[in-house]
Amino acid sequence: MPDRLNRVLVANRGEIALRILRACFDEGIETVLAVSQADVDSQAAQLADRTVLIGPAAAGQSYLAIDRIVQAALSTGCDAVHPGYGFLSERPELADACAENDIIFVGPSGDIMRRAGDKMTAREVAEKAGIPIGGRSTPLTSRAEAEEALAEVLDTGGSLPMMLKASAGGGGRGMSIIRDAAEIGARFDTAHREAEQAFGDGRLYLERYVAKARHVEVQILADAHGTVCHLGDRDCSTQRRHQKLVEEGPAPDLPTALSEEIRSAAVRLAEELGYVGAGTVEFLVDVDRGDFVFLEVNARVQVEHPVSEMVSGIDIVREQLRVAAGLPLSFTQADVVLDGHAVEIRINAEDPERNFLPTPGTITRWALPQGTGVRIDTFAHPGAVVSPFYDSLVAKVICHAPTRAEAVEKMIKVLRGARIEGIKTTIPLQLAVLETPEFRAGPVTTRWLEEEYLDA
Amino acid sequence: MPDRLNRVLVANRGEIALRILRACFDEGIETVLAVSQADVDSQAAQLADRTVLIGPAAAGQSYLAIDRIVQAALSTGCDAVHPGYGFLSERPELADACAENDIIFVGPSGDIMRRAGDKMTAREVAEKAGIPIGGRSTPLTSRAEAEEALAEVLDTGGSLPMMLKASAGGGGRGMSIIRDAAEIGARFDTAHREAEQAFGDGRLYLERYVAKARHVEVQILADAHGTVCHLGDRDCSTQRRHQKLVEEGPAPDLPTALSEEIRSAAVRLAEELGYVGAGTVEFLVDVDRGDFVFLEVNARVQVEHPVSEMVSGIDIVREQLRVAAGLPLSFTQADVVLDGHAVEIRINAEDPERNFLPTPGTITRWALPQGTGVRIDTFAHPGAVVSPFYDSLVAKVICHAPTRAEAVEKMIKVLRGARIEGIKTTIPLQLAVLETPEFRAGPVTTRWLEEEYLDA
Amino acid sequence: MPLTPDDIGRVLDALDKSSWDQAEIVVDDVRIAVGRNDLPAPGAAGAVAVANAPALAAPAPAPAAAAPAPAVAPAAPAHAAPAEPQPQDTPSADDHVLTAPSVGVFWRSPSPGAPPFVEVGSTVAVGDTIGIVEVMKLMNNVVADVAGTVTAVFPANAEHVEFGTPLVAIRPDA
Amino acid sequence: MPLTPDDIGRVLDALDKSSWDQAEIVVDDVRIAVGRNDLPAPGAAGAVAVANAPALAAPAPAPAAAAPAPAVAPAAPAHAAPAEPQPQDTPSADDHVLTAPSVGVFWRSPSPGAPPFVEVGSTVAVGDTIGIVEVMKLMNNVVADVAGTVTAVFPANAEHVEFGTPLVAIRPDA
Repeated sequence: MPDRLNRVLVANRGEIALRILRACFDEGIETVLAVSQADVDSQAAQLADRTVLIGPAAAGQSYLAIDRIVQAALSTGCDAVHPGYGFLSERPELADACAENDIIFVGPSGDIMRRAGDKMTAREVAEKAGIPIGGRSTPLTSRAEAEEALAEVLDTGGSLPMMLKASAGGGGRGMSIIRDAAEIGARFDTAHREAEQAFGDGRLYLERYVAKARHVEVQILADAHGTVCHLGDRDCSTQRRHQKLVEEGPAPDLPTALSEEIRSAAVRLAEELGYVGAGTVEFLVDVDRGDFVFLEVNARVQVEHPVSEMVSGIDIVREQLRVAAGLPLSFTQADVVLDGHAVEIRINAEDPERNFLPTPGTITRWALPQGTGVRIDTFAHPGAVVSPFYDSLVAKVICHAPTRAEAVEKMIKVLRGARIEGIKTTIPLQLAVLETPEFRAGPVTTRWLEEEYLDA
Repeated sequence: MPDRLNRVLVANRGEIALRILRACFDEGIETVLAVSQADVDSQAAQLADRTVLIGPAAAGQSYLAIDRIVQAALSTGCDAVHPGYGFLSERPELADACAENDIIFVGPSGDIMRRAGDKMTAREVAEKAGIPIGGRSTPLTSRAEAEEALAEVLDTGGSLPMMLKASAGGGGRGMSIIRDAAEIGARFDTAHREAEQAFGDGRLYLERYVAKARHVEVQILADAHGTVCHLGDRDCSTQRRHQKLVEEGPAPDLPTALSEEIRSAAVRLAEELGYVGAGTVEFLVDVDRGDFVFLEVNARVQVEHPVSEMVSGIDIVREQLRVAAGLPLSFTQADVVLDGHAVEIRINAEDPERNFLPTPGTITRWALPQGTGVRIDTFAHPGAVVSPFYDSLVAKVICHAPTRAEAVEKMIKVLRGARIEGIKTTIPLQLAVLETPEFRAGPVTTRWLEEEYLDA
Repeated sequence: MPLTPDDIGRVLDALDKSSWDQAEIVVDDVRIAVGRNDLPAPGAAGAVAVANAPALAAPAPAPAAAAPAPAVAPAAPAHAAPAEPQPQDTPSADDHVLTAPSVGVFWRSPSPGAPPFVEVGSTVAVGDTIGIVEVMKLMNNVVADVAGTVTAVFPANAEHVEFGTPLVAIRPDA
Repeated sequence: MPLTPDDIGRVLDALDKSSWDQAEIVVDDVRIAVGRNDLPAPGAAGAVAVANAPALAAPAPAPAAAAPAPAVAPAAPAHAAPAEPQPQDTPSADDHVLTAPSVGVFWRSPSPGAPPFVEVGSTVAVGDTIGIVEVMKLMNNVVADVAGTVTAVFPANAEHVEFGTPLVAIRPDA
């Protein structure tokens, strides 16, 4: 492996393409940007050392076409491909195709990606690393089986409340929460009958019931020499349909012991996977129980990576490029000092008043306040086009301050001062969310936004 | 005096208006922007909390109209006015008018400004503070007077070479360099005759001859409690017609003792003046003699202030606002640690190939590389208009790195990667200058650009 | 190489004699757009500055403000609400509008307590003072540049105005 | 070079004497917009697109690319120079141009050493293969969608092409 990359193909677009170009600028690496017909004149296209037009606007024939990406890298003499996030970033086939053509893939190998990306395999690895995975039982067909299964859960460290759920369906039919072990028999019978009537299949399974969940994730960086470091955790519980609306770090009000356990679990998992590169390990934190279970691994740089960059001072994309060249991480775990608090919001070109309908178009006005600790990652400017062909992320605003309250306050000031016209954005919703007493008191749970705030 | 400002009138435009808005954002101060008709839709107009249209585009009826500026502040309930640089920033009359109307002027008082701004007064104050002012002699009418004058210079710490110059004219007629004290008589006679013939006035004066001069200036911040701190020095020797093309700090290759003397001279002068606010003390460094003389005081924030911000980590405009509110500086001299080296270039809308003709117009393309330690202060974006009514400064690029060589290298990369269309800019010249062996070896003298580089 | 005014005059003459009902000419920074016979002139380009064409009272909507108060004021200006709305003789688009020559304070009368210079319905001759815009104790008389009848007085007495704020509307004598 | 007030006066005089009902003049930062006979002055500023005035066929410059090679490549591409320039039958603007369906490598013949699919002067029918664009060992035949005579083959054999790179020009049969 070389000890530095000479020329990187950036196989992405929008703000993350600019972010990668920036890291390449810092590392002194030449850049080639793979562009679709829609992006030939983007800011990133202007800033890359050169561009290759790989296909039409449709992503299937451009940013999602593995052969075209690899061909573009070969045609332009690139020694590496950075996939960004989304698109092909977690497709092991791209990592494989790069390897076959002696191109460095900036990310884990195809094999590691397969192990990390497959939920079942990742859970097995996590279990092996001693990380709780909050498993569900096998389908239960009788009261006796159910009683036995619950007893086993409680014997092996599980705790109430647990939940019975219908194997065949959802929507609350055949569902029952067990708060007292003595209830299991009666609850099984009722739910079993309900499931039989509703779905013609009375089988149920037992699963941990989490009334109040938080989405907490840990930023990992690992090099090819076996070193794995974390940059602390992030909380992304403010979600709508699994889309993150507000991200922040470190995860607020997490008991120190729990936070340390989660971070060390993430590092152990990455070590167990033989992980190389930047990645995120996602956990569900059970607020009532005060514990956590493993959810999944994201084997890529994430949209919200700047949150961890702001609090750690470490440039995650530069580290990705170093690691891809075979270099060790530029820091050790002891060097990682988390300073203050950072909040990120995604400005999406969507209309929150019309069910988050995407609003592509030309941005006619774009002005955002500048300030210390205010970072804006974006391709937007007055006159910039939000293409209908791709996702609706226009900008990320990250605010960093000594405390969570100050960071949130700063974000509110930035969003209030934003002057954007030509597209509708999610800012009004984000502003309203940031200003709720619930969010300010924080942390909220994953159901808060949809079930309490938006429903109310 | 209040201990904070509530609402500031920003009496400027372009990049410095945005810079001041940024500092007000950080300090939590409301902003009102005074705009001319030409600027009603500028980026700064969009980001200010509100705007006041003070007059037509012509600066004489807008940004240079003291009464309109003060009226605008009164009309909108501002408790302070920030003048930026240029325009009215060094007009004591504005400071006076603000004082008369109980508005805080963000800058020194009219009286201090008069003392600092008048060259003669400033030199007297400097002399009192023991700072060399490199004075010229009174007009000399005879050989005997000339011999006496030279003897006095040499007795009072002056040194050769000295220069005889015609009192009545310039252009080399009647000028003579004295490198040996014994020559003074003969040289006087020749020059005296020449001056008499050329100007009908044979009087000459004696002045220190500086073959190799550097423009070195010291950034000062002073509060109303008598504390004066400096943020190190800057070198702005790369000039064309007294316009600075490249600025950098700390001044490179200045002997430590000399640098310390210059910085302490600047602080002493500010103390002697009773200076309050941000200011710059300019010196001419005589490379051959290894000493310096005082030139002048700039009683405002300067275009090149970011150079000192980057190396000191201190936000000069925020400190201006603090000091204006009567607060002490947020740091002491001991806190000022100069880290690395910073270089600034000004992107002007001028055509270097057509004698720096201004090229106002609409910017059709604007993309500049981003990177760590790269700061860009600008109002520009694709579609932005460079107005023919005002100066041609479009953007400042500041590059910060551990060493001068790295900072220069970074700047070259940024300028090479800049994609600007619609206006001509000074970038090609700046790039060429940065790439010369002379500049890279640095430091150059004030005559280098015009007499050696551009003439060659 | 921008067109000179003479060039533009010649272009306009040529267009005038032509049979076009709509035209647009762009030469570098110069753009000429005209229309007639009920056809509008083609829409405009990217210029930001808008010239004040007082004689023609072009309702040229500046990006910010076609409204009486030309301030671009994201935050509501404290003084925007006229204290005493004037009776209006429904000024029409053809009326001539005098605007403030400067930021300042609008005075309707020469001194406190004195009758106002003009009211709605007053007739004015060219050169008549219609009000004062005070800038830091400097009194700027605003004078009528057409003769006619006042159809509106926009700001209240002592109201803060900005450059270009409409002051009075005058229906010119026929 | 902004207009002076005198210049503006002359322009306005010219307009005044003209028969135009609406007009707009923009010179650098100066914009003059007028209207009469119930027609408003042309709207102002802000818009980026320039209206296409078909009557005068204003050459509205498209922001991006009408040109054949749509790649934006600030640095000179290493492979841009065709190794073996083809004799060209001076293709005209009316000729039909087939472009690359993908980034890839252009092959003029089905296999090394074999004669090229087409040369300048070849006649082609609809569906005839004119070349191959290889993407990672996947061979994409490029076929003629008009019948006619080949007037140009743009890339050299084995040259790297991008999506949209012109491959051959065909003069359609009359």
